[in-house]
This record gives sequence, C-alpha cells and structure tokens, in this order.
Amino acid sequence: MKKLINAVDDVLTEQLQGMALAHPELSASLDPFYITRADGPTQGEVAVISGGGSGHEPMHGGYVGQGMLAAACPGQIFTSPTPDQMLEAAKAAHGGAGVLFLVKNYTGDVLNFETATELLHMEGIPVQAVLIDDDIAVKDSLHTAGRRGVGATVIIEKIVGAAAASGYDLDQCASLARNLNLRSRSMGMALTSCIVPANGKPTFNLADNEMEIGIGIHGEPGQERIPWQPVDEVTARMTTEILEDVGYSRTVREWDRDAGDWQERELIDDPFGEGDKMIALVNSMGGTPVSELYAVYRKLAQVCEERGIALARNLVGPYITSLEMQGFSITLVKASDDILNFWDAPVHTPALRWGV
Amino acid sequence: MKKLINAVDDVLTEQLQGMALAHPELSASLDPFYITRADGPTQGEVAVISGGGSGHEPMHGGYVGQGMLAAACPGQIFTSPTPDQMLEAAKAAHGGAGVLFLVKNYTGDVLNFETATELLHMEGIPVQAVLIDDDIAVKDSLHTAGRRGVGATVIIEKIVGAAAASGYDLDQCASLARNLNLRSRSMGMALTSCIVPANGKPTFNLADNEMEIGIGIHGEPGQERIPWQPVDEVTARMTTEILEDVGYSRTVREWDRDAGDWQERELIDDPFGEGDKMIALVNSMGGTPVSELYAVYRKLAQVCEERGIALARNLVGPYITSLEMQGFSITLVKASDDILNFWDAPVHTPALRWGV
Amino acid sequence: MADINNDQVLAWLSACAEAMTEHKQELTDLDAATGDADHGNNMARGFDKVQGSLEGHAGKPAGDVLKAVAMTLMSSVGGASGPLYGSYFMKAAAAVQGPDGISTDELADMLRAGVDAVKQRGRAETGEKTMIDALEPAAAAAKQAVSDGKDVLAVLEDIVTAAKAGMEYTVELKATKGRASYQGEKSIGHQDPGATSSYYMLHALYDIMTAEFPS
Amino acid sequence: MADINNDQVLAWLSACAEAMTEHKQELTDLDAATGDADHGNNMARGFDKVQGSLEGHAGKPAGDVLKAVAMTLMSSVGGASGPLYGSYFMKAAAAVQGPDGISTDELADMLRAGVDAVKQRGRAETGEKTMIDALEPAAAAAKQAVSDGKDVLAVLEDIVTAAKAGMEYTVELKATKGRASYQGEKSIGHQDPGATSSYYMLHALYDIMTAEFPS
Ligand SMILES: Nc1ncnc2c1ncn2[C@@H]1O[C@H](COP(=O)(O)OP(=O)(O)O)[C@@H](O)[C@H]1O
Ligand SMILES: Nc1ncnc2c1ncn2[C@@H]1O[C@H](COP(=O)(O)OP(=O)(O)O)[C@@H](O)[C@H]1O
Ligand SMILES: [Mg+2]
Ligand SMILES: [Mg+2]
Ligand SMILES: [Mg+2]
Ligand SMILES: [Mg+2]
Repeated sequence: MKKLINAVDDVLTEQLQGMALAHPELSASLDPFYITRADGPTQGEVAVISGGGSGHEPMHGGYVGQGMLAAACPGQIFTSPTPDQMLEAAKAAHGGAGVLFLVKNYTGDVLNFETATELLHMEGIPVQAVLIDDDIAVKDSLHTAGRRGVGATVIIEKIVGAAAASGYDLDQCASLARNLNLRSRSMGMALTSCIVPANGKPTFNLADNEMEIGIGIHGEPGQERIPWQPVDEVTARMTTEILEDVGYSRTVREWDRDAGDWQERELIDDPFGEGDKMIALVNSMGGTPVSELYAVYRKLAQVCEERGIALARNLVGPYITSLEMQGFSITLVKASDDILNFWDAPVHTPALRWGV
Repeated sequence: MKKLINAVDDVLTEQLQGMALAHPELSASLDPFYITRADGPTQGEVAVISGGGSGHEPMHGGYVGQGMLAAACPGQIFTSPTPDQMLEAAKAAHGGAGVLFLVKNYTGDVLNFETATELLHMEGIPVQAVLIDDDIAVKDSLHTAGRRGVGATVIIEKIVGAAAASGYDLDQCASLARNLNLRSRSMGMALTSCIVPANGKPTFNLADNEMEIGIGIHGEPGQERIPWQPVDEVTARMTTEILEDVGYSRTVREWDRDAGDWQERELIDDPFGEGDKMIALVNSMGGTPVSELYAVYRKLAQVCEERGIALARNLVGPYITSLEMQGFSITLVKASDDILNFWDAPVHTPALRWGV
Repeated sequence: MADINNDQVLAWLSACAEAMTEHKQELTDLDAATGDADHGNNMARGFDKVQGSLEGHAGKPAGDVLKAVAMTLMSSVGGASGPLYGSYFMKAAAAVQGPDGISTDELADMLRAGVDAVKQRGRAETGEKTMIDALEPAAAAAKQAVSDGKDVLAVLEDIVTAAKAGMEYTVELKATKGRASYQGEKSIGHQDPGATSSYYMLHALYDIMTAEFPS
Repeated sequence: MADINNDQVLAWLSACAEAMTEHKQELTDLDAATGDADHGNNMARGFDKVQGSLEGHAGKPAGDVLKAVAMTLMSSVGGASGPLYGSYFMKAAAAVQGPDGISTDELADMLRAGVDAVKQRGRAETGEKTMIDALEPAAAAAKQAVSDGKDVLAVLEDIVTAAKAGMEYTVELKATKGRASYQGEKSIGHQDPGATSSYYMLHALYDIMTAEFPS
C-alpha cells in the first residue's frame, strides 16, 4: 500500500493536525475528533453540523467555516463517527440557536446521529437531524437501507450554512435542508478501487478494461460492471438516469423536541423537468484529475441543454471523494432564486471560498 | 488505459470546451488553443500570460481571471504550446500596457516562448519573458537544461497577477517575477506514474514498494528511487533539501526591447534562513487526495518550526499536477510584507479564489 | 445468589476483547464480502477500549460495569455496530440489579432486553441478515433453558448453540438492512459479520465459565 | 538549372510526412527512453499539417514553400523540436533563391543555414546528443560533396550517410541539452529521437530523388 502515511493507527490524528496547522481559522479536537471554527461559536446562529467516516476529504472538515458548517465530526476511515464526538462538537459549536445535524443516509451514520440527537436533547440543547439520500443508483430501496447520501451533501451544507448565517432559525434550516434533499439526485462511477489504510488492499477489484456504474462513496457496488466506455456515453447515461428519476419516497425519522421522541414521516422527491435551473456538481472520486472532469461537464451540459435544463451554477473538482479512487459522480440540485442567493452568499472554508 | 475521455485526439478540445462551459467568466479559443478572461482585455494593466503542456491542470487555464493571469496557452499534453498560440493569446489579452510571459524552464517552453517574444516584438507590443526554475531536484544543472519550473509557477502567477492589477508596469512586473523565482525552491516525489493518453501506457514504472524522490512534473527522473518510506521521513528529507539549497546560479536570456534582441544575465538564488516567512505549497501530483497532503503539511510545518521558519500562508491541494500521478511536491517561497499583500489581494479564477 | 459473579463478568468482557482481536481479520473479511471491510477493526477497537477500562471497574456491581461498557462501545466502535452494541449493553445492564453478579434469570432478561434494544435502534427484525439473527435465538434459548431449570453452564451451552445456529443461518439470508443490503441477492452465501461477532461475544461468556468450572 | 525541382520539393515534404507517420512509434519509443515519449507524435502531427498544406503550394518556388513549412512546423509540432525545425526550415528557405527549385550549391547552403539556426535557437553544439549531431555532419558532407563536383544523387548519398553516422553516434553521447539531459549518464546508450527524425527527414529527400532517377 503506497500512501503518504506513517503508522496506520495515526493516519487520522496526523491528517487532522496537519489540517489545523494549515488552517488556523479552524480548530481541531483530537479526543474526541471534531473540527470547529476557531472563532466559534457564532452566537445566535443555528450550528449546522455534519460528519461521517473519513476518507471523503475535503468533506466534511473542509467545509467548516463562515457561511457553511459550524462543526464537523470525522469518523475512522469509511466508518461513522460516534455519538460522543457529535455531542462534544455540538456543545462546542452551539451558539444558542440550536443544532442541525446533516446526516448522510448510511445505517452507521443514522444510528450514531440518532443517539447523539437524543443525548443532545437530554442536555437541553434544541436539536434536529435531517437525512440526505440522493444516490439514485440504489434501486431496490424498499429492501435495502435506502438511498445513500452522496454529492448533495456538499451543496446542502453550503446552502443551509448560508441560511443559518442569514438568520434562519432551527426549524427553517431543517425544513430548507429537507426540501433541498428532495430536489437533489446523484450518481457515481468508478474506474479503480481505493485502499483503506487499515485493510491495506483494494476494497474491490475492477479489471483493466472495466468500470462500475452506480458505485457508492465507500465502494458499495453499483448497478452494473461494464467494459470501459467513452466519457460521453457514461455521462449521458448517468445524466439521463438522474433527470428521469421521479417519485422516490422514503420514511424518515424526525426528532420531536416536545415529545422527546422520533416521529416518522414520508417524503417524496420533487421531479426535475424542462425549465429547471440546476446547481451541478461534477465530482472527482479522488484520483481523477480535474481535466477529465471537464469532459464530463461538457457532456452533462449538452444533455441538459437538449432537455431545456439550465446549469445555473457548478462545482467541478474533488469535493466528496473515496480516498484515491478514480471515477466521478454527478449531482444535480434544482435551484430557485432563494436557493441561488444562498449559494452565492459568502463562504470561507478550506475547500469552498468566495465572496470573502 | 482507463480515463474519462473520448477519442485521444479530442481530449484537449473537449476538456477546454467543458472548462469554458463551466466558467462563463473565461473564454476559450480552440484554434489556436488559448484561454482569456471573457471580460478582457483589461485596459492599462500588464497582461500576465503563461502556458505550457497540458496535463498539469488546474495550471495554467485554471489561473486565468481577475488578479492572476490574463491568458493561458495550453499545449498538447506534456508538450509545449506553440508561438502562434502565444501570439494570438497575447494579442487578445493585451490591454495596452505590455505582455509578460511567465515561462517554466523546459527547453520546449523556452524556445517556443522566445519565438513568440520575438514575434510579439515585431508586432510592436512591449513584451518580456521571465523564466521559472525552482526544482532543486536537478543537481547537475551545468550539464543539463537547468532546473525545471514547477510549483513556484502557481505562486508567482498569483503574486505577479496581483501586482499587475495594482498598476505595476511591465518592467516592475518582470522584475518582481524574477525576484520571486530567486526566492522559490521546490521538490517533488511520485508514488505512481501517470499515463499520457496519446501513449496509452505508464510514462515510467515504479514497483509496488517503490517511490521516486525528485520527480519532475512530466515524470522526468529524480534523484533516487527508494523503497517506500513513511511520509514523515520523505517530507523531512525534501524540506531539508529545500531549506538548505543555496547559491544556485543560472544564465537567463532577457528580451532587450530597445535592441530587439536577447541579452544574457546571470541570476543567483536568494538563500533561506531563520526568521524567514514563507508561502508554502503542498501540492498533489493529481491522484493523491488532499487528506494525505495534510500529513505532509504537518511534517513540513514541524521541520520549518524547528529552524525558526514561519509558514505565513499556504496552499494544500492539486495545483500543478501530472495527470493522475500519485505523489506530492513542496514549494517554499520566501515572502515579504509586500509579497504577502499581493498574495492576499483578491483573486477570482477557477482554481484560486478569495477576497471576491 | 449470583450465578455469574462480578469478577466473572469482568473476565467475560476481557475475553470478548481477546476474541475480537483474535477474530479481527475474519470479521473484516466477512464484512469485505458484503459490506465495507471494517467490522473486525471496529469491534477490536471497541473492546480494546473496554479492556483498558476494566481495571477501574474491579469490584463494581455487574450492572454498573455493563452500563459503562455500553458507553465505551458507543464511543469507540463507530459504524452501524457501535450504537447497536451500545444499546445492547445499555439495556442489558438495566436488567441486572444484584450487587454480586448475574443470576440465570437476569441473564435471560439481559439477553432479551439487549436484543430488543438492537431491534428498536436498528429498525430491524430477524431474517434481515444482521446480528439480530444470532442475538434473538440466543435470548429465546436462554429464556427456555432457565424456565427448564437448567444450571448456568447448561443455560450458556444452549445460548451458544442457538447463537451459532442463528449465525450460520445468516449465510442463506438476503440482507435487507445495513450496508450489506446494497449487495441485494449477492449478499446471499455470505455469513453476516455482526451475527458472527455476537456469537463470539456470547461464546466468550461460555468459555470463561467453563474454564472456571470444567465439567 | 535546378537539381531538385519544385515538384520534387513538394514530393520530399510529402515523403517526410509519410516517414514521420511510419516511424512515429519508433521516435516516441526513443523519446520514452530519454525524454517524455512524444517526439513521434509531435513530428507526425507537424508534418501531417505540412502535407495537408502542400496542395496549396503547387507551382510555388521552393523557397516560398519551405518558408511556409517553417511556419506550419513552428505552430504544430510543439515541444523543443517545433521551434528548432521551424528555425531550420526558415533559415534554409532563405538560402533558396531560384524560381524553379534547388541547385546542389543551394542545397549545401540550405543545410548549413538550417543547422546554424538550430544551434542558435537551441544554444547547443554538436556532441550534446541532439538533432544537431545528425544535421551538422549532413551539412558538412553536402558542402564537401558539392565542392568535389558530385551530382545531386551523389551529394544526397553523402548527406544521408553522414546524417546516419551522426545519428548513430548519439547513442554513445551523454545528453546535456533538452529534456534528455535530466537523465544524465543514463541517457548514454540510447539514440537521440531528434537526430533520428532529422535523419529520416534527409533520407526522404534521397528517397524521392532516387525513385525518380533509379540508378
Ligand atoms: N439496521 C440494523 N439492525 C441490526 N443490525 C445491523 C443493522 N445494520 C447493520 N447491522 C449489523 O452491523 C454489522 C455491520 O457492522 P459494521 O461493519 O461495524 O458497521 P458498518 O456497516 O457501518 O461498516 C452488520 O453485519 C449487521 O450485523
Ligand atoms: N537545445 C537543443 N538544441 C537542439 N536540439 C534540441 C535541444 N533540445 C532538444 N533538442 C532536440 O529535440 C528533441 C526532442 O524533441 P521533442 O520530444 O519533440 O520535444 P520535447 O523534448 O519538448 O518533448 C531531442 O531529441 C533533441 O534532438
Ligand atoms: Mg463501516
Ligand atoms: Mg514534450
Ligand atoms: Mg462495516
Ligand atoms: Mg519529447
């Protein structure tokens, strides 16, 4: 395993130390692991907090800062963080206006964030949790743990972070996050696997001429393993699936702060159609350089244009990765003028910065 | 060869098309290839222009925009661009205050930019060219084409771009660029090779347990091929070599606008020492994720601190890459207050953005 | 009178740590087949922490120890299994009242409360190819053995036998919960890592008790 | 009278394009050993452009054609070899005055002017393992053969022989210019790609002339 690491057990600690050194505007706690704004907590602002397994950098730590996340909780590589981290991070970042957890839909993340939500509630801090599940590659969602949370996470963190900075209260932030999730769809593919340091060998194996369509960000299997295709073909296929995916429905748990218990609720996706304005993310899985992503963006833009769909804003680069995996994902989020305003609002984090 | 491409011959054109679609603030000419600001030329501002072989994205196209480059000329992958591109780009970007070419020291780039300089001069446009040669891995520089231009290019483009925006004239910009180059030192290493699409096979071969210290950004051989080492060891070695490299001297050609001919001049590096404030770049060769770079940054910061050297600013990420090569490079540029002011000045390009 | 005394509870938890370390690679390999190849690392990391805390628990009532173990697992295992084993031990702890250890009655209650907590937190039932497929039959077997009036070793033997059968049965099941569910039909034919770690956890209790009272 | 007429000049340039395409892989492989594995692609791309332009040059004086070729190579080869071959043809063109083609005297002047231009642009001399090591002996041989009063075929034969020897001699040399110089001692033992393409370029002229006047 050729990686820029020292001992396997020190990987996470040392990377966080390096990140804190490189970004004095952040502060990193090493026990338990969490990252907050050095100038936080921001009084009177909802603390938008996310977290998940490490290995997806810059997500989430790279999105902590003005106009985006108040804190991030990195777990071990590809392993959910734990409730104690979330609790400590929330307490450190809470500015008196409550805490919103943005949770990618993986069993581990869901269960740990649910536990943290209950613990935070017991501490008397207003809390809500919103699930993100935008990966349309999961088709048999009734018989699985449901769609996975992928690229939409980055975009939702940005927009809800801006809303929190603009004065949205906890319930407004939560409802914006929930709506955004219903307007978000993604799909990924891999050219190569990645190696989790603790395992030392590739998570899966792809032959020299193969690619996997619908891969998850931890190497979860996708829809299909196919021989290599030109980027135009793969991009057109994935874009079409994203645009045509309608009516996905899921039951989510929401925290009822009065009852101090979970309430179930069914939520159905908002369809895409002609005339929509999108925020587009063309994301590298980590090992694919940005030059190749531009070829993806080119075809994505063509397919969208043919269908009368505008790409109003975009991000092209490594934003939610799988270690050094080669491949890409596409995320489309249906925008509105309000959403675009929040998107354009100033943001100052290690990985996303504009307007400041 | 598993890449996100269509036909090998269309790679560059399609990537540029995608880039132009994703960044409407840029405009891309496809014949000949060059990228300019859509709102250019900026009247009264020196046009800082760079270029080089493609495959190092985001360099240089990703650095075109407010406060940085006025234009970039991408060559074929790992092949210098040609004088006609440079001439057209310069004419398109020239705002009446002259053109400064920033040239990485590779024979191809040097000869093509020299030709372009002569042609531009014949067109009556004031022009100067400054060489960048910061790669200290090249030791036998008397018997080679000299040190190569690598990571310092990004930092010099940013700073000189800011100086041009602040009103520096052509000679001031050129002299700032020249001084910056004498205050810049870099070194790189590779864990894996990359594949040039037109070749379809790895540029070089490294065994599963090997790494190459001192690699160039086109896979030029380095100092040594060694068995894998922990990141701390490699980083300490490279940092020490950079800090202790003194007195490098080279003969450069400068364009004498009055004589209409080249004049030779000897330039000697400015040494690093205790008390220096640095701008540091920890750069991914393309396939190494940012998480691993933070481990490099951590050790770099430790070694510098031990020697009383401060890292005043930093960039950590893929800024000057070699396609999908895994590995990293370190660049240190000795700053001054003026230099830091130019560094902090607003910049708005696809790959570098702050203050706006 | 306690059938499993406080010292034996500590020995059990220590044996769990040893078992997870011993079977770390096996659990991770099982997880590699259907999930993300970290279950062995997660469990070993978690029980390692537990082991490190045991010295401080010497002499404490079993219920308190189990509650502390719940918190330790919750904060160190991570992934899906962390909060699930955390809930298991948390609710199991509540079923143990005595100051000296655990009676067989309490043992049966513990196992029931534990698996019920996992079902609730995980929103899962038996047959979904999870740890529940080992824990549920183990709880049922404990209840039956105790009402049959068996002694502690016999109860534990029944528990282990039932957990083993449940664990092995997961090979045939299709996963519908957790990460393995993304494999769909492809999950069939592989044993569930969580069911396997549950089996080792229960087996560790049997081991230390038979070591003390060899038949 | 022109020893090489304008049509033959066009045929030569076309033959150059074919030679570069035919030897593209070989040139790239040579460049892979000491440089960056693109010389074959660069030369094939450049002369392909030249070939595409030839139709438009029919009937033009050789000097004008060579000048246009210089511009085409300069703007399409890229790398180090682009401006070098560009300069070569640019200065070579200036040595050709006649409206009908090239005399052997002019041929010798052309080769001299060409290699001098390469030396100046590249700041290089013979013995540095570059195209100069093929072009310089070729120019010297041309001069000698012409002053010996040889006919065009004999002159070309000497040129090709000298270029070949120079090209082969580069195997023994250590590169001190261009990308290959980074290989230092390791460059020894490999033939220089630029010297090789220069040889093929000159050989193409010999080929088309002998094809027209088989001995
Ligand atoms: N919803 C659930 N209910 C009960 N057990 C579950 C559930 N989801 C997963 N598990 C158990 O957790 C195990 C996986 O744990 P682990 O690998 O540590 O976490 P992760 O899946 O997050 O990587 C599975 O083998 C299964 O037994
Ligand atoms: N300074 C120089 N003077 C003369 N010829 C040179 C010089 N540098 C390089 N060359 C020639 O150029 C050839 C390489 O050309 P090419 O591979 O097309 O460009 P690059 O080296 O930029 O990739 C070398 O084999 C050598 O013959
Ligand atoms: Mg996991
Ligand atoms: Mg080249
Ligand atoms: Mg797992
Ligand atoms: Mg070359």
